[in-house]
Amino acid sequence: MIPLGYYIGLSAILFTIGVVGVLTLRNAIVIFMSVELMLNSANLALIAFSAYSGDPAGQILVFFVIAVAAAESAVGLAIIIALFRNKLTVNIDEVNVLKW
Amino acid sequence: MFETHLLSYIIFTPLVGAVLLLLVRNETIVKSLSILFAAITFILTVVLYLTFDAAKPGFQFVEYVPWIYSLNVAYHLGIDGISLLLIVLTSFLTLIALVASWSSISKRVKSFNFFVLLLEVGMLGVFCSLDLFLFYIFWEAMLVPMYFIIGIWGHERRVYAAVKFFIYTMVGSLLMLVAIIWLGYYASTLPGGTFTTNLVELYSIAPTIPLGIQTWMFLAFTLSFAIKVPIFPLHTWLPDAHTEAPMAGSVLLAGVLLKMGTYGLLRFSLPLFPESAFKFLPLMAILAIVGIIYGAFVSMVQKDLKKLVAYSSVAHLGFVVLGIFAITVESIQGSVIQMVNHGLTTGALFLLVGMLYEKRHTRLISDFGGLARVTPFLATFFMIAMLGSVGLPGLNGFVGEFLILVGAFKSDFLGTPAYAIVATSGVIFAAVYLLWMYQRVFFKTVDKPENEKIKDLNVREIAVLAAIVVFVVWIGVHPITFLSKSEPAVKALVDTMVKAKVGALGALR
Amino acid sequence: MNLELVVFLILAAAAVVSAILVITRKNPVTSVLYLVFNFFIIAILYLFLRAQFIAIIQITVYAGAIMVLFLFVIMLLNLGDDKLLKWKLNSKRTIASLIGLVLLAEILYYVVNFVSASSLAPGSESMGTVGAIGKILYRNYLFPFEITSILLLAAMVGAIFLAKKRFTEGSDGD
Amino acid sequence: MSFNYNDMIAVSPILFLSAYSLLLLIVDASLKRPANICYWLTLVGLVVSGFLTVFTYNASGNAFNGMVFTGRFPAFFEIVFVLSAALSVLLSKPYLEKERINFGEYYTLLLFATLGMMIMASARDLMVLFLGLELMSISLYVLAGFVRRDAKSNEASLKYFLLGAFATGFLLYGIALVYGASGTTNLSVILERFSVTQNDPLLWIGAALILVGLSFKISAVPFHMWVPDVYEGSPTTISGFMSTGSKAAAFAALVLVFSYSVHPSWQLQLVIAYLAAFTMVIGNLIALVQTNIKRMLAYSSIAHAGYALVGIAAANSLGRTGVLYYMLAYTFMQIGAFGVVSVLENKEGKYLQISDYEGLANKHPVIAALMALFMFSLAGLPPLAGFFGKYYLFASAVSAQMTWLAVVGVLASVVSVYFYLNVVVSMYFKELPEGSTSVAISKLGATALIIAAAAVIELGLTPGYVVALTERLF
Repeated sequence: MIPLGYYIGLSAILFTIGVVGVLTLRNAIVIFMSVELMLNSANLALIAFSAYSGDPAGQILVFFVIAVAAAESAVGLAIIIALFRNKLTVNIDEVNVLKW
Repeated sequence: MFETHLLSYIIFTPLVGAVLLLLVRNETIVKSLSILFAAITFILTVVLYLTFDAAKPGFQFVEYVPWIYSLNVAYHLGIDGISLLLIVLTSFLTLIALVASWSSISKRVKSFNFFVLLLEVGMLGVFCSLDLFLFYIFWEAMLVPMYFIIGIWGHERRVYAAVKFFIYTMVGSLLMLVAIIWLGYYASTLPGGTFTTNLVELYSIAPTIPLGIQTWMFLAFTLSFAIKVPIFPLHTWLPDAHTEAPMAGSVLLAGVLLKMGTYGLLRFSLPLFPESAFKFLPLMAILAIVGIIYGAFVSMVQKDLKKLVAYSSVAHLGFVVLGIFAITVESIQGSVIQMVNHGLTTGALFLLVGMLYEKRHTRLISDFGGLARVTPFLATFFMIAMLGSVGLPGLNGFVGEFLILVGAFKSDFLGTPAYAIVATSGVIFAAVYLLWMYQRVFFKTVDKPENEKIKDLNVREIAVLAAIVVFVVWIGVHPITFLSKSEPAVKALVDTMVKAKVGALGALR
Repeated sequence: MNLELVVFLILAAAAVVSAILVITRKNPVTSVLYLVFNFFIIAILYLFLRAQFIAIIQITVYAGAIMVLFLFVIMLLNLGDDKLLKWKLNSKRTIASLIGLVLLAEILYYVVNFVSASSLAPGSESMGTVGAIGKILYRNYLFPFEITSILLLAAMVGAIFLAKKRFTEGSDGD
Repeated sequence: MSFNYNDMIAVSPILFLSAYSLLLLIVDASLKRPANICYWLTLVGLVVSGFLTVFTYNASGNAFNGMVFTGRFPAFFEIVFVLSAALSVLLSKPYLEKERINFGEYYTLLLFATLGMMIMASARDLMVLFLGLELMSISLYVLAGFVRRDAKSNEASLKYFLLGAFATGFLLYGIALVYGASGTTNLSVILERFSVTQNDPLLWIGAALILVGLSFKISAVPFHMWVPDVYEGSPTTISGFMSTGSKAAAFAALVLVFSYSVHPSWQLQLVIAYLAAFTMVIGNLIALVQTNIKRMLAYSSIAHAGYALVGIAAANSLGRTGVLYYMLAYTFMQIGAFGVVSVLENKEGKYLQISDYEGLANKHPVIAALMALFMFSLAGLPPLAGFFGKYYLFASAVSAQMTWLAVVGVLASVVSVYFYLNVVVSMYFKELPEGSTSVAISKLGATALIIAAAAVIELGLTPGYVVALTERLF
């Protein structure tokens, strides 16, 4: 039997990797991928909690999160395309009309 | 009905006038209308003065309308003898200032009159409020019109002066706001207590605050008032603001706004936190004396007439503060009457300097000389105002300073006559710098051709100054007319303080 | 050590390694592929947790649709070209991530320590099937479900607006 | 059935606005030049949902299986959102025409965002809260980048999006941990189980992560770095909408989580208090050196988030009232200030520097007077709305034994006075530069500004009515 703590531990590690990715990376698309990692780690935690308490609410929430992630990526990628048209870059160091 | 709402009528008449002004376009009508409303307000305050019954204890003309239930804030007005005198002074000086600046303001006349009337609302409100929240609202609201008056119609460095004035006052008053909130909160922690900012209730509650916290409260309130007065190290905004403000602005600033600081000390700092007041009494007295001496010395070396008058205010207000912290009936009576005196004489001096500036476009003392021959009327009025300020017996200044010094001399609270003795030297210094200035400006021969052409005062200007001189002489000759109104209130205050002192000593034993 | 635990540990290690690879690869195309791999592993873990429906969704929607969208955009904008993607760290960011790391290590410590080693709840066997989820979804969670539909619509409107090349009205400068 | 008609009536503003925005989408798609019609339809829709809100005000309870609150709390915030949206929309038409971005999608997305805010404020379940937040955010990401030809707008959109998604990650992980600790995502059930779970570190870590996620949305320091860029780059009307509506929505969420459900322990209270203190001080200090008026307003909006956070930190009923009142007051003054900017600025970027406002009082006396009023209210001068809000919030801090926080707050306000006055100095005390031409002021824009100004004065003079509305919320 795998203890619940193992799942949560794994999800915390993945979450950390995602956070570090967002903070250190320079490429908008890869930053966004790191965010997806964070969302997934949260999903994993939700499913684990849900399974160990026998309450389906967690799974429902994950279902919604996946829908949200889909919506976010559609909008996010559209924003990147719009920016790319104007600036031809997605490197946020070169996005410098406004100070970062 | 009329009397029960008299204070509200007085406060809001100028506001009605200000709003009506916005509907008028013609400049002459604007000016007349604002003078009309200032005059109505003045008449109302005279009625107030006549109906005020000095024999009755406590606050009179009380109005109480609940305003914000959840915080127990009320529209709570009422006056005693001290506020009565200041209210009359305010409405009088506003009227004078408006009449005097009939021709001196040339741009944005409507806005100017609008702001002066708005300022009057704030000033009157401050003197009438018996709720700390309401008091704070008027106290702050008055900042804005003054800020605009200095900033738009002032002289060269007006922006700097206006912002400095605003920020200085704001620093003090916001700390006072926290203290007010804390007082309200403290009231709610007492058994059966609710959050309240009602001054009358707080008079009995506040002195029970543990001394450690009471000290902070006292400091927060007193800092705010000390900046306004201004007491010595906090005075640096004053010369800038006074010098850069237009004539009417200087008159109201010196005449009324500074008094709000000393009024605050009398109304809030002392009776709310008597024990902490005793603790800081020597410090305040020393600062007052430093202010007297410093103000005099700095005045002596000023080259600019307006700056000289401005610094003389620091010295005069030093006397007032000394009188307040001496806590005897004589000294506080002296302080109250000196507040009025300073409003009248310094107001008159600012008017005269302003009129001179209007005619000659300079304020440097060295640019003048021998004006007594060219402009005899102006010289005469200047002399009366100046002598009143010096404290010549028979004129108003003497009465106030004499009472303050007598009170300070025998004060139990100060404990030593040393303060009074040092302060007396201030009277002499005042005579020196004012007389010397007068001599340089008005005596000797006319050595500059521009000065030959200066026109003397016109009828309007004479009327304005004459009105002030009437009171200058009246107070000088028969001060009891005014002193009798404030006496019971002052006595009650001194009683409270003495009781607190006895109580504190008892607690020590 | 039982077999289940061994399999779990292998999967977990693979998930962590692939996640690290996602954020360290220079080429975004590679990153996406590692991310897809990571999602697959998580989907398997969902099966371990008896969340069958979510596991399917994870593969079809997440790994399948969303990540393909990523790939598509990267290819469209030709981001495989390294010139645009300088990889550098500046000190402020390093400090920030160090702090983040410490913070999260702390969270991890607490989490692993305090979440009790309880077993899977009884009756959770059939909890995650499509039928079970669907029933609850449409009965108890109808309101959030409807919100999600509006959310997707809003995203669609927005995405189309931003990505559309030219507007018929021509009042938009481009 | 899991819901009935009473449920539908109780959440009628949300249902109405959902249906209405779909209708608007159809209108937009089927007409040839839809922008103007969409504009008026949006205004009508907002007004109607505002009216519906008033009717639901006293229907306290919950609906849809305990998914949403109904009654006072959501109704109060819904009114704030509707006002914020309606004023923004009113200002938008002239602005969009000036910027040549007058598309129907603008209004649809704005309604979607408002809808998201409403859902957030009604959420009785963290799931609903999360979805509402996302609906609002996604619509706003697009609106921030609405000027597609402008690189600044694109970048604002990208930054907002990346930081917003990052914040979502924190929020979601926090929700997951709270779910783990409480075994539910329902706020009321979390509250019921609070006596059992309150010693569980998992709950507090989760709550802290939710706090971080929402801190991004309210722009609390140190999670504020996106704000100035995004507000500067976005269309000005949207900056106004974002800085009021979305901030109010995030505060509604904060109240729901921390004031209704998970009562903060004193450690967490202290953390929030520090957050508030830093936000007030740093926001105001950085605002001092701004020369661009939109950036200045952005930093000022950061500082104002700090003031409102004081109420959350105090975690008492005064604080709750303070937050609600402040959000309403702040909405009017901030939209007013951004509104003035939107009315004056033009496509070439004129009237975006504070120095461009020199002598404005001579040229446009009414606009200058309104701007001065908003500045004084933002600075917290009585008797305007901003002052009373601060009074309430500082009172809540004092009564929560955090007098130091009130002192920090007033000192920060003193700093703020300086830069707000700076605008007034420019408008009134400086002379009009040579050869400056006056701007055509649109009537619609002026109407919105006057409404906002009237509300700022009215809220300051009679705050009692609004305060009464904030009692017995749940």
